Amino acid sequence: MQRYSGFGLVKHALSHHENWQRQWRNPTPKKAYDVIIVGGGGHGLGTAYYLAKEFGIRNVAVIEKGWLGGGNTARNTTIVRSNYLWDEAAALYEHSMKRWEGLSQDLNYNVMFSQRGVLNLGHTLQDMRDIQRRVNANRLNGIDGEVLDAKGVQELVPIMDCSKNARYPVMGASWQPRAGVARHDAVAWGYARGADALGVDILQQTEVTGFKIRDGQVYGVHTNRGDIEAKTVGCVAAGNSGVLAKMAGLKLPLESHPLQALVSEPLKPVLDTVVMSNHVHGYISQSDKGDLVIGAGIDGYNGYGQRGSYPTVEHTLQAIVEMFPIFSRVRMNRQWGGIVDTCPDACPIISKTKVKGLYFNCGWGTGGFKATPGSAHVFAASLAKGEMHPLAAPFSIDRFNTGALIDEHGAAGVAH
Amino acid sequence: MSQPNRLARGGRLDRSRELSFTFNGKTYRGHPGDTLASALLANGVDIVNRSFKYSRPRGIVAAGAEEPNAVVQLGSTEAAQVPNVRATQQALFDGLEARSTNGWPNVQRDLMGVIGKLGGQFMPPGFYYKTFMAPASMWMTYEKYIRKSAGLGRSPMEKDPDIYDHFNRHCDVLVIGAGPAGLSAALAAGRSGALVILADEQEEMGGSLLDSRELLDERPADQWVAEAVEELAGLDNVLLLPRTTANGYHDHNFVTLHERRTEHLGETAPQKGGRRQVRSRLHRVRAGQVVLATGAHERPLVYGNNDVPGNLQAGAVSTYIRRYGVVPGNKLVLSTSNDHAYRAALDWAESGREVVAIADARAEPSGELVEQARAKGIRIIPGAAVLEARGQSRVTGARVARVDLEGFRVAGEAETLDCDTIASSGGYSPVIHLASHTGARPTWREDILGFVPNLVNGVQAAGGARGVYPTAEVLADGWAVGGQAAVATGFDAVEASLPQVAARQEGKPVALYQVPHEKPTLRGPKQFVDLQNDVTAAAIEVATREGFESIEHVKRYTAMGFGTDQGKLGNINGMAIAARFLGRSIPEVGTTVFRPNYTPVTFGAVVGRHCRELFDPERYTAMHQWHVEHGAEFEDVGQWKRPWYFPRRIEGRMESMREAVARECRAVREKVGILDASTLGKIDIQGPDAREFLGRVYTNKWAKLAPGRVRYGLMCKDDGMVMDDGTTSCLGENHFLMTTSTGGAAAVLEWLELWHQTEWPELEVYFNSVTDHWATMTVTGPEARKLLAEITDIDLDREAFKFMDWREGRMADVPARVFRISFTGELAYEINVQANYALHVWETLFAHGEKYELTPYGTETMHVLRAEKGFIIAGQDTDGSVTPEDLGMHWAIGYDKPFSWIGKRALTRPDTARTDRKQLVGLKPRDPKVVLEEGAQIVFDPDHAIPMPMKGHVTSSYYSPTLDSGFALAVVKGGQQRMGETVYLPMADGQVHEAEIVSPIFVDPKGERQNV
Amino acid sequence: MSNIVDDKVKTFDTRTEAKVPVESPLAYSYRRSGAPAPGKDSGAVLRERPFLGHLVLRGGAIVLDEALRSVLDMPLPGEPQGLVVDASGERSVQWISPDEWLLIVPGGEEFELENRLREALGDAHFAIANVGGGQTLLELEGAASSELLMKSVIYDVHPRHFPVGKAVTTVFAKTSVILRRPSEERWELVVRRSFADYVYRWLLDAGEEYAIGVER
Amino acid sequence: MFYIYCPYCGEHREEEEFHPKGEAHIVRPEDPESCSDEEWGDYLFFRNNPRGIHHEMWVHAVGCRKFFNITRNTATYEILETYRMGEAPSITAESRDGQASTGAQAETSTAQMQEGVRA
Repeated sequence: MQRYSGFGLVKHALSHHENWQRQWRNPTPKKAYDVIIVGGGGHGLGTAYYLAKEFGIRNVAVIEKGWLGGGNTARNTTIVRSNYLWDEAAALYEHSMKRWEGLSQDLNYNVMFSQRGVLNLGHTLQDMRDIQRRVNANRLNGIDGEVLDAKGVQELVPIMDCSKNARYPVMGASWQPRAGVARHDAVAWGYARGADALGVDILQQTEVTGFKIRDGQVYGVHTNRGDIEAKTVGCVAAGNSGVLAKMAGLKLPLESHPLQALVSEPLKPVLDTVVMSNHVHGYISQSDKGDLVIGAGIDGYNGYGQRGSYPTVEHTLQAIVEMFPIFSRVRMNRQWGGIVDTCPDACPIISKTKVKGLYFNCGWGTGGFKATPGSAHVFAASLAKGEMHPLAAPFSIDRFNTGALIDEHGAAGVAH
Repeated sequence: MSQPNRLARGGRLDRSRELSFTFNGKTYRGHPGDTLASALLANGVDIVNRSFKYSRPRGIVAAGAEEPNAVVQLGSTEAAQVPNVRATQQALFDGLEARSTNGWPNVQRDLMGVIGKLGGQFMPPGFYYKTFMAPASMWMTYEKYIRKSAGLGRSPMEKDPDIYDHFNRHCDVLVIGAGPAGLSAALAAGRSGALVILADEQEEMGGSLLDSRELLDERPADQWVAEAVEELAGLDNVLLLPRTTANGYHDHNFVTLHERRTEHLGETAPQKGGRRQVRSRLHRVRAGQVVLATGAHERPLVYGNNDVPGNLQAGAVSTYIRRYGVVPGNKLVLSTSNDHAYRAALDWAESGREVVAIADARAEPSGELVEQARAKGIRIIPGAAVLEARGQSRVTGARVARVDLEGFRVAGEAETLDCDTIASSGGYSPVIHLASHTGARPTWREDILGFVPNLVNGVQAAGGARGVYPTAEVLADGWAVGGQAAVATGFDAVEASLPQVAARQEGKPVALYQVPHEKPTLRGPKQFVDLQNDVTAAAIEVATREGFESIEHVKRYTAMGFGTDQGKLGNINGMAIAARFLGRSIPEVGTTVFRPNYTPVTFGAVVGRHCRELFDPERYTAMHQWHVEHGAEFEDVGQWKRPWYFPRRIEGRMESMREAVARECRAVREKVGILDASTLGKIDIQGPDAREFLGRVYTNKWAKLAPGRVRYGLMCKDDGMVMDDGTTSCLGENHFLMTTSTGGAAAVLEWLELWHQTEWPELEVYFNSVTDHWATMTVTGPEARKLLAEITDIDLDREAFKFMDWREGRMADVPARVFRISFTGELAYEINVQANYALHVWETLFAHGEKYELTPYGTETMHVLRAEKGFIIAGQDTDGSVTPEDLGMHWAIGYDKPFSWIGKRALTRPDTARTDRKQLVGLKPRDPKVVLEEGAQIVFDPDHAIPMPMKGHVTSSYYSPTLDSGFALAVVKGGQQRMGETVYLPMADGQVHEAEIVSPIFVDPKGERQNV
Repeated sequence: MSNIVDDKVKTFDTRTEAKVPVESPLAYSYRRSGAPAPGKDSGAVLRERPFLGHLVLRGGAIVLDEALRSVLDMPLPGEPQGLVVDASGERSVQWISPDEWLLIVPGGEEFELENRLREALGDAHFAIANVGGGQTLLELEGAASSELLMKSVIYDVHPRHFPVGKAVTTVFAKTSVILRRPSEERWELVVRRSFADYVYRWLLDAGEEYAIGVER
Repeated sequence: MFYIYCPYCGEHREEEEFHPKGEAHIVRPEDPESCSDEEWGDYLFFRNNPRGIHHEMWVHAVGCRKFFNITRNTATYEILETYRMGEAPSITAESRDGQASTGAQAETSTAQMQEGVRA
């Protein structure tokens, strides 16, 4: 792998950039691999990377029906945080946060993880109770965070309307300074480059059309480029997980919903942290390019169309202008949608299935991007050992039958 | 001041009036009818901006929505600032102030440009990803500097003085675009009687006909436009919306139209007749049929230094000359791949300025326009193209050479032509943006070298939007499509009547996107593909070398198409270039998918009137005025404004909340208080199966509740988790009145309907919301009976009107239903009267209440009093993970009811049946002065290292004036078996509070006080 | 005043004949936001018709139709979205859902009417709920009324789609209203009491362009 | 944004008047007590989540307040039919070519499909 550095850049400039290598190969599928990962988004590529790098399993294929990183990895609003309420979720997201903190160096690919902090606003007494509960839990779990009052919020974000005249005045917020944003595409590309360099085959434009299962054990997949065998198959396909599960004769407690986001035209820097509000219902940050990156909740119906309904966009911008009246004359450039696979308890499924060797990592709903390194790592560990990583174990699919749900609707309230 | 490039005649301008405006602080003049762009060109302003990445000087290249460079900041005051206005779409008004969005210290002498020039080589695509990584701790510092160079314009820092609104419209046929196709379609549909909306983004309707050289019915095209517009304006069934952009096409023919109503008049909306006008209006249109008559955008050619000011679109040159009377230079070189662009040279020559040459990429140019150029003696260089522009801040020359298109190489010696303007045209791309907003992928058509839309039911494209270009054909196509749309919505087609247009013979265009150069792309001069984002052909080559092979990857890696112009000029060229590098065809590389918006839309317009005081409804009770007048502080509960507490002025200052609440609590425990409880949900339930239904949706039993009696009920979802609670009264054998929590009212009613409509339709029962019909006032405290006795005819005797009874009678001469239920633990009556009388009853109570020190109290006191009694608030003490058993409410669980009520089955699942679940308990802080923090986490071992095992948390916590101590409700693992044990609450400030687990009932555990 | 038709259902006259102050849902709004007087140039005029009798009828169409004809000499509207107004223009009944109708009568008539309907309906499965205290009727007139409505409701108010005799429940800004067209000139909005101030402020704000006036 | 034919109101209404309520035809088990934990969990949480033809329940919340079902393509968002509670869909994934089964619904759905041209 060609190492990237400032010095390297100068060298390449002098040779007119004619010597840049491919960041990943475009290999022909082999007949068989040790492990197949279905889904070439951040989580899937990350899983392959960690399998190769930390667990010594390099004979791995990542099968992607489109282009790598072209799904939700490319469509989210890039927020990274770990201030979840329940121990199980907090541990998983904090595991991820710790990996984010060295990811650029680990991958030799700058994912631009910007720890500019995230505010979750409270507008009602119950909001504030929930915020206190969550921040107290975070603190005792070793996760950074504090509760701010309205004045503290105003100091952090002077351009926000924190007055009492607002319809739902800001009463305070939780503040996680280590949280922030990252460059979404770079995460997929960085993992792809890293995995490829370690020998992983990334098979783009390859669609899984079925699973090869015998006596309750998976031994490969059918694809539009022929059959590929492996005794361990991990599916990390976000919104398409339900479709894959059906191919394996499985049913999942998932619904795939549209999640919309939008950006303004690029502006000079005006907002240097991430602001989220469950109650007024919107969230916003400003990218390094200057766009205000904005989102809110999912659309209530199932949809694979990578678009949602217009009123959702209206409500989202109403919330943003309510919080930031100065943005009224700013203009919305582009909107788009992703497909998020949501679980009844707003927590993921990282689980074995009834089919031996077939694993699913899905149901991340609106929170998947931030979990990418942690999810990928615990999933890789689970696939490598055939036994669920302790941080993944509580997210077994069995919880929907035993009742041991991990209800994170509070912490996940606004989609992001 | 002179306008050096303004022609003496021509253009659709009001030359009788002059408008004054400033650009970068300098004053210029223009005319009504100008855009800011045409006025800048008229005044000879070459550099309008600096580019995003390389800080190169940039000028105006286009005349419409596709303009990538002339993006300016508008506004003379802070509040009126508008970032990123496209000068080509901004009508000039008197006093307009505009500035470049980039350039320091100014756009003429930009210091960043030096860096761009030197450093440009070090900024290949993706360079961010490849550097700034060491040391890790420095990224936040690097980022600060990177961010500084971000953005185009800037946000205003003051509130918007303008207002916006929405119109919900429905029509049979929506025609988007009022060029030849759109006007024709609107006429066909309009004459048939269909309801038609015709929307056009420009200041004037007419589109390409406004600068056409052609004759319609042997008259200038704009005369036909004027007549068509006049006829349409006279039809009652047609609505014309000029200055209106269709910015988004959504499912099932829902289209958003953004109408700019005042942006041509001033930077803020002027008043009209003393009343405010909206700055812009968003029409939310549901159309039976949509006709996309959006035309086509000209593609520029990609050649060296094609970004130097003076490089323009060929079509834009014609538009500026013919529509605005501006000729943007003196000596023109035209580089084209098609006939149509010859218009630019002809118009230029007819303006009396020099056409140096036309470099035509075709070996043998032919066609009427070509002949006209030849006739004028214009030099045509066949088989050639402009390889490279010369000049820094303005074009000074063009290097032209023969090119081998097949071999992608320069085939002859280049000659440098002296000129100050290069116009280019690489063909036309149908404007298919709207059609692809719902995900429909367009199809590449090799014959027209463009993508045409794939359309869903109910949408049709006409004219240029589907690759039909000759004017006569466009008019006919528009008519046919407009007529079909009317027929599809139930109207009869009318006979066609179209103007005569002479057919014109045109030569076939060739495919040319990137122009070859003597040097390889990576070593030659910069050839810009996306001007706004500084994406070059070389960048696309580097991206493909690095393995970014799909157009989506190329776009993301290079940022192509992510500007405010969304790649209207560059995307197809970019795809063609990527295809060439990859050795594939354009459709193999991918299709181009556009997202809303077509052009950016002001947040304010999307928000409309839903902001400020109208952001969200505020719901008021019938006593709201009284609360306001008596100084209540309000709490938001759902959309309701509820009195939170009523602070009084004492000793010349306002009470604190704690003081006010303590006073209110004491009043209830010692005298009498009154609460406005109108916000509780109330559902009237009638029918012979009402009782059976209640038994199924509540956890507890309802079989034996007699008329005249009231019972508390607990409701679960089928996962066994508590959803809501409230009291339900038996009014008659088949008649019940259910109350719900304030926030749960709508959800509970829908819940009941859900089960009735979907699972148990055979049960004869009806539910009706009567929440707003009744106003509810809770009179509670030891003196409550005495107070009420003064104004009611109801027998209040404790035997005649027992706890958990309800009675009807009069209160202050008003018919009332009174419920003897208590949420405070004190003697309490909930009085319900028709809301229109509520203020009278409330005030009568106060008139009589003085001697009992009747005290109004709010939600905070209500919470303290109920918590002292261990009564839960659903949503505060429960969070969707709490079962009735967890709450210790065994008494409210009818395990032996015959029907397996909602929630029952789930209670025996392995996890819900655990005995160490978090259970509701009381907490008594060891230090009575401590009021525990709500949300504080509970641990058993305060010395445990982090992460500490958390065993529960505080759900409700208050200071109790009755106990003179803090107290709390909490959920604790296995708490019901841990009475008397000590738990610890480690706080953020380092303190660790100690508390004892106690019963959640702190006051009057035997319940004697409410029974007096 | 209380009249138990049978022991199964309890009806209750919530109105008093006593001379006590009574406040319509808009009373607070007038004090808070004022009420601009209609002028010559007013394109829209708003008027509250407070204190009317509002009854929700639930049950099967056939039996309710029969009962209504016998008691009030009015038919139930036969079609969804139907609105029937009696000859006096004082009484109306509209379709709300397949088993729900809204009956609006002059204030004070509703209790007796409810009892008579109950008698006429006998053993049929039905329900009647008095909701008069919980909602109010707003009238809107003037040339700009339909434009004002287009700014406010999502339903198509074009006369081709919304002829006289139609009534719908629909979204009004961020709440809901019942929108009715009893005559060519007039629109009616049935508004929930607790949302009335919001609707009022919305109409004043959206109607400013048309110099909206309020008749009191 | 969808334009939904309410089978009770008999006309198309804007999506904003409706709320989606998840998969249609989820029936509460007749005898919950005899269900295994797995069966109960399936009833509570496990859903079909197809890409393509899907039957889902909606409520005309700001309207007639009736629940009803929609057959919709979750990929194209095309609404193929709406039908009342208690009725069976005439278009299913199996009959996805749009050929309505011979159920009682066939006629109404054709009418609705025609109306769907406007939608």
